[in-house]
Amino acid sequence: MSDRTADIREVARKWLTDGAVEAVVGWEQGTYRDKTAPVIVRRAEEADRLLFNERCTNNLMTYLKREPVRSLKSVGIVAKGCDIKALIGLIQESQVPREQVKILAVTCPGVKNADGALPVKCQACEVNTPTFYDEIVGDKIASNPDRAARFKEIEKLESMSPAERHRFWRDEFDKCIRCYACRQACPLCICNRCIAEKNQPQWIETSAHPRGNFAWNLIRAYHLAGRCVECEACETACPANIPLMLLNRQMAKVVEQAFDYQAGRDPEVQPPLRTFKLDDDNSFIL
Amino acid sequence: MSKIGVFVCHCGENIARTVDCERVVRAASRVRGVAFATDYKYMCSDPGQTKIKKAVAEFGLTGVVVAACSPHMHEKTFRKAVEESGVNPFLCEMANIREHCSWVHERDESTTQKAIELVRLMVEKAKRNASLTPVRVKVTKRALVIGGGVAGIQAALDIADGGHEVVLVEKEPSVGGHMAQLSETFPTLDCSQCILTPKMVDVGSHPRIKLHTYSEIEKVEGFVGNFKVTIRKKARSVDINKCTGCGECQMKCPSKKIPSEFDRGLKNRTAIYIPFPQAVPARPVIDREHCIYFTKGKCKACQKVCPADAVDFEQTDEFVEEMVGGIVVATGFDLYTVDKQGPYPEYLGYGEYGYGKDPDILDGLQFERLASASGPTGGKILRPSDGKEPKSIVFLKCIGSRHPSKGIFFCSKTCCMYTAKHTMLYKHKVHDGQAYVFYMDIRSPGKNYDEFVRRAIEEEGAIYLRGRVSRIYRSGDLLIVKGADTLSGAAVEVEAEMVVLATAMMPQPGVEKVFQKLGISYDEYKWASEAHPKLRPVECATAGIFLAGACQGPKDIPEAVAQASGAACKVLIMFSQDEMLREPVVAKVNENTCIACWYCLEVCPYKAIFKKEIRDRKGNLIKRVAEVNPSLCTGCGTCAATCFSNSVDLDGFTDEQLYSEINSLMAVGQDLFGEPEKGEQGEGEAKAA
Amino acid sequence: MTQETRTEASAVQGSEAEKGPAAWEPRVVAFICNWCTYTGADLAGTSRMKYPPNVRVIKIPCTGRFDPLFMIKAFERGADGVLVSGCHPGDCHYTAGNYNARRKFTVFRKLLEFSGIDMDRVRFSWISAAEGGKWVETIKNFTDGIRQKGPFQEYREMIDVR
Amino acid sequence: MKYQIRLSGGEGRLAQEIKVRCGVDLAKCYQCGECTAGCPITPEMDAGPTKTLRLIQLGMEEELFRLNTPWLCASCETCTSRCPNDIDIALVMDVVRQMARIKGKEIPVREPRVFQDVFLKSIQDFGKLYEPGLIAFYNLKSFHFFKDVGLGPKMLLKGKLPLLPHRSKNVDKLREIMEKARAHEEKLGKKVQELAHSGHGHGKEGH
Amino acid sequence: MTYAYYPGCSLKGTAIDYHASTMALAKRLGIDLVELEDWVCCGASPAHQRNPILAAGVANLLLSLSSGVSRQIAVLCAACYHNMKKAEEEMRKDGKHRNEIEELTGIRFDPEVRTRHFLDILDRDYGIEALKKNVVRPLEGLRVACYYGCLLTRPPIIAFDDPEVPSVMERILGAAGAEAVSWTHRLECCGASHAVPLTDAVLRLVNDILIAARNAGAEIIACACPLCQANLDMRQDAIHKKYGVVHDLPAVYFTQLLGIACGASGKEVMIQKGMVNAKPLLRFKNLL
Repeated sequence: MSDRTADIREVARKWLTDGAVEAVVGWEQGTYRDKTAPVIVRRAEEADRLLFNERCTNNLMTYLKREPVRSLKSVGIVAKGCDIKALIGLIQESQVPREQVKILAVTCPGVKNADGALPVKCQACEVNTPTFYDEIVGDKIASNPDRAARFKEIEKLESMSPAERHRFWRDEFDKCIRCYACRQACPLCICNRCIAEKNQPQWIETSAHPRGNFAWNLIRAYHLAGRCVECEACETACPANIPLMLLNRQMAKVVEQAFDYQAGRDPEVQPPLRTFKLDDDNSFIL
Repeated sequence: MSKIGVFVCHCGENIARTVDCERVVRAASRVRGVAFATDYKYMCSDPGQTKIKKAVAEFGLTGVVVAACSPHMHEKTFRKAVEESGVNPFLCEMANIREHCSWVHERDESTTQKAIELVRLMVEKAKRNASLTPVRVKVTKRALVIGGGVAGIQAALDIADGGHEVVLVEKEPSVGGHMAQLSETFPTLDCSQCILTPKMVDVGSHPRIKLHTYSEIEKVEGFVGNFKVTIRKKARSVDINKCTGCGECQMKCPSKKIPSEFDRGLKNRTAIYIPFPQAVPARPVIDREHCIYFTKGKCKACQKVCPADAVDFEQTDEFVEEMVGGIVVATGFDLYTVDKQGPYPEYLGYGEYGYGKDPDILDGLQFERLASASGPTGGKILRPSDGKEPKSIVFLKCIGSRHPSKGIFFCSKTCCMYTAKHTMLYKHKVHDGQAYVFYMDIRSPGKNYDEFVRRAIEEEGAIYLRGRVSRIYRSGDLLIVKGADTLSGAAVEVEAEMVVLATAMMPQPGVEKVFQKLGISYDEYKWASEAHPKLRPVECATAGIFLAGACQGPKDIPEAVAQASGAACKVLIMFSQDEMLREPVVAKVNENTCIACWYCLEVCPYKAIFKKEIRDRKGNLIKRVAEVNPSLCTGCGTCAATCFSNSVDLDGFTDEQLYSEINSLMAVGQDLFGEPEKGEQGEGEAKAA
Repeated sequence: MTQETRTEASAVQGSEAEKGPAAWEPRVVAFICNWCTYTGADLAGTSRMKYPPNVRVIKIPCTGRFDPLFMIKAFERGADGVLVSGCHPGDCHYTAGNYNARRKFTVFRKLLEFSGIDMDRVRFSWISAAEGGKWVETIKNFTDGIRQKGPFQEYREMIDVR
Repeated sequence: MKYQIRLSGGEGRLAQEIKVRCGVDLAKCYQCGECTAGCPITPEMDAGPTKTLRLIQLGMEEELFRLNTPWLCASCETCTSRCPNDIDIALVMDVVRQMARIKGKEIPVREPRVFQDVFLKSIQDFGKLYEPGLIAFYNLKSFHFFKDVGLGPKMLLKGKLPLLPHRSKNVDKLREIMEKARAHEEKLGKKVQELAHSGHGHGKEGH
Repeated sequence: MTYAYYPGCSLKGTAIDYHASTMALAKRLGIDLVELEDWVCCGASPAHQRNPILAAGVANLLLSLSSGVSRQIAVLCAACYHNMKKAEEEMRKDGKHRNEIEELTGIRFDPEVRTRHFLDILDRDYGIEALKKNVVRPLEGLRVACYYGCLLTRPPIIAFDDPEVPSVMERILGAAGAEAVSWTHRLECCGASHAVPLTDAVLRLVNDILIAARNAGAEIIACACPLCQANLDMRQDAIHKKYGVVHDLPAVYFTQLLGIACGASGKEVMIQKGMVNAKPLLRFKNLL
């Protein structure tokens, strides 16, 4: 059994000393015992701040699209298989040049939510041992994904009548205070000027009013269709506990069924809303 | 503050019968931003147009909405009128209250109501219209034709005869393409070379045609009217200008065992060779892969014998740049092969036919060579294996074609006809022989085509069996063909002495690289895609590029030639003006908010969006953004709708326009047109004429 | 914009409040492409076919221009049903606009359905320039369908709350 | 085999049922005959695979179940592997047999069915195939009392036939699966019914 | 080299010689085959002819059985191989189908599991060269017709060699010094599943195959399937009666020939079990 933390530090130190990267982004011990916090390590001697444990739940990729990391020439990033999916997305949409990032992949048996439970993303994980990286640490772990887990909740909702479903979302969206934490946490919300901030015309009302909330939450999910890698960062970040992953996973399901596409698998493949097939489903168009 | 003029047309009774035009005028006049509103019996008539012009002048209108028929009917008319009154024509909009309203509804409150709302909707749009100027593109009156088969030849000749220079690029050492390989052509059975060779000679000698044989497209830059094309002239190792084409070198060349491409391997050629006697230019080329000098380092026999001292072993690839305004793509086809690792590895071969390894299993073109008077057997049908004349021959149609499990769905279109032709040629040459044809359907639409097939069956006695063949194997001297005849519902076993496979017509292997350089789209099989399957069959979606012949899909000679002339004609139309004007409905990018995710670029059907680098004075890269080339953009707006941050917008259908159009729809019931609020006098009040 | 807010209120209440539910008429917004469906609708006109006047047409160059935001905005403005229509696959004036659109539809439609929007209030169709009849039929049964459903209450609620 | 074809709508039902039962879409078949061409048993068959598929396409149930073709199919899958449209024809033959059994149709050739029953009985009892038993049973049931009797003793002599059946611990699991499979068969049956009533199952269904 | 081993009913019954020779061969090559615990019949053809999903279900059961050594299951009988491999590949290919089967059997399909035919193992894992090294008694001048039958290569998804033009058996027996004749009926069906019920058809097919082999100059036929072997071997009397042709062409298992080549005695590989006696021929070629 290898000590992942030690190996991560080892590699990070190596990279920083031989100047392979300007900084390494990873997790460090947070203020509370059971929390970790993101850290940017710039000097080899700081490498020992890095660690890996079951609390490394957050997806660090979101930092790649923000300062100060964004403007670095070369950066190393510690990443679980699921995080790497997000990176693949960013590469597909040329937000991050592959050559500028060195991926320090870590095999992951699954992490814990704040409540100590095993997140759905881990139950359904098929990349416990990452396949896309520059260096990898930790013993290989065979994946045994429970893909069905992803859609359990969704199916409940689908079994409701439209009216009931609408009621459900009304109540959920009414809680939305439009803090956009979901957007900030999401590694794939890549726009500088979000559509929600566009005025002239103001497509989406900014006030926390049911009308605007509905529009915002729908369009958010729509813009992530075929792109969301189900890292659950948005839902975790949401102060109002809106079950955003339901929407995201529904989109994922649709894209999987309609276009046989799963986000974050292959940087070479086109995201589904950027291409089309002549024989795409036409049945619903009269 | 915009001043819109609204002009409601009665169209005689056509609109007035069901729509209360006065009310429309009154309602319109109270819409914010409307400075003038009136109605008239015939707006499109001279007096009608004069009304508009006068109003524009009198009230200094900043926009015009004509509520009348469909814009497809009279938009041009009214925009012209507005332009003549000195206002940008694109500030004029039409509200369709005839086709979409008065004609399809009864005379009723709700109909007038709808008319009012349609007017209001267009007013909201017109308020946000911008003055646009048509895109102007200058045209270089020189054409490039890619491919020297019959289609390319035809296109080149037509354009050149039309008075413009043509650059013709052919990747083989001679023009002629596949047609030069054919023996006789259906349905007239006239000799292919007799009709093609004169055209080949014309191309070679035409004063306005610049011929680049043994050359390939290296790079294509620019856009419609202004392409810059780089051509790679592969090293021939022979100086064409010195060479007299005497052929001495061929005689002396010691490496003689190279299967001839032209004869599809049924005959051998030398390392320095002229592909076939009628080649244009009739100049040899050295095949460096097989040349003893190039492989072993010594020989030079050809150089020694060459009286003109034209052989040049040091020759290297040469790059030529050509400026052209239009491009005709005529890259043609090749044949799918049944072997395991053919030029089309993505499609399965036919193991059940032993991958065609048996020397007596030929493909259609090989049979053409056998039947050709200039072919390896001088036109006799003889078995490659033992030179014996086959007394029974089996033709299989739809090999590869219409065979989804091998990866190909489409019909190759020409096989039904040339197979019928083959049975005839065979019967004419082997009188006591019997031809069998396994077919699924006989597809012979076209002038004198079906008559031709019937002749093969009725007069030449070919036996047609409706079914596919499951397996072919050799037993001694014979090929056993296990097929079925679904008409009698039985399995059939034929003992054949030769088998000919009508294999699928496929795009030239690797042709997609050319298409990518040209930026034209192609389908899953790598057939080039036309701009519109019905109405623009010879244009590419990419402006200024046209298609001729089988590069677009299976075609027979007449079709290829017809399309070639069509393409040539399109080029000539383009060349008939010095400049091209295009509708200014084009996309534009907001560089501040663009994040270079390239979604717009990927979805653009016209490849009109490019990656632009923004640099500071020192030339350091600040950021990349998308950039629209207005002369390529045709204004479909897909990019605008795809951009997540709506950083792309479309002139003529901007976000703001559509937003306010949708907004105007809350105008239900009278309420919206209620008395304008205090302080809004004047601006809301318009003088009703 | 003062006027906006004023009319917004009336926009929605207006019809029912003043005339009462009896007089309520479905409000259908149609986003249709300039080349096929718009021309098809023209044909319906020139051949004097009849259909209910409830539809308001917004012309876009191509279904490729259709952004789901349009549909949401239309509902926010009190539409009871939204129709998007363009050229049949393979007939797109811009060759591929409708194919791209189709993917957007597929995804967004499912999203609306999942969020509890009644699918009878959203419709997509391909109507060619020759299919005047199809245009008429589409509008007829779409409008009738919505008339049976009544006003789009669920959405109205979201709009009205102050 | 003579018959007149009368079409009056709803022909798609039969193909529909096949599609429900095994997912094979017979609209794909363009009757090229390659299956018949490759089938080793055609000489014995009355219709041959191609014609059989045609009858299904035309919804001619009665005629279909009168054919011996499905029962003579040796499951060598030459047709399946060579079908230009990737139709699993051998599977269709299986399903036709299955449907004939479910619908309690009179079968033209009894041997294969009897063999099937005996075989499955044997593995249901022992979990494995007890060959001598098999042959004996089979001959009894199919009234070919002396069939292969020639072979039997010889094989015994050669020690090729073990005298006692061996029994596997997993037999119960095996039986359970057989049971479940039967249930599944019925479930599909219901699904077919529903489709039939919901007026689906017309020619278009394939596309 | 260790593999799980699924013999299937025949190898414990009519094809006991196939089993024995395989064991003898494996022993000499240093391959251990560990029999699956409590295996059951794969259902052969009757299972899927009765109800396709039954066959898939049974296969999934077999795939789940443990041997305690490897998830690679060596199979000799072509019919068993066909059933298991087809089910395996289809479950791997189609998630929906997989769930259906998992639900039906209540057994989770393990994507790691691999059904391997012994020919494939010899060819790809063990290697032709390594095999050559183990040949002590080359099958010099023995003209063999390699017979694949249908179930080994069809449908293409289960094939481990070119489904239409396989060469694996030729290569392997070639390595053992035999001269593999090229002939036409290598993949023709012998009527397998009709072995018992429809003897007439079987006789016709077998006769064609034997004739083809003879014409190609073969002295012996090598099989990889108990049903094929049984048919080709046992039907020759009947063929004589029906068509008046005397073939007297021994049909044995490739493992028997290989076993002998690798030094096993005729007894070990039970060469005597064939109805058409192969001994005289082999003695004549002094391989016994």
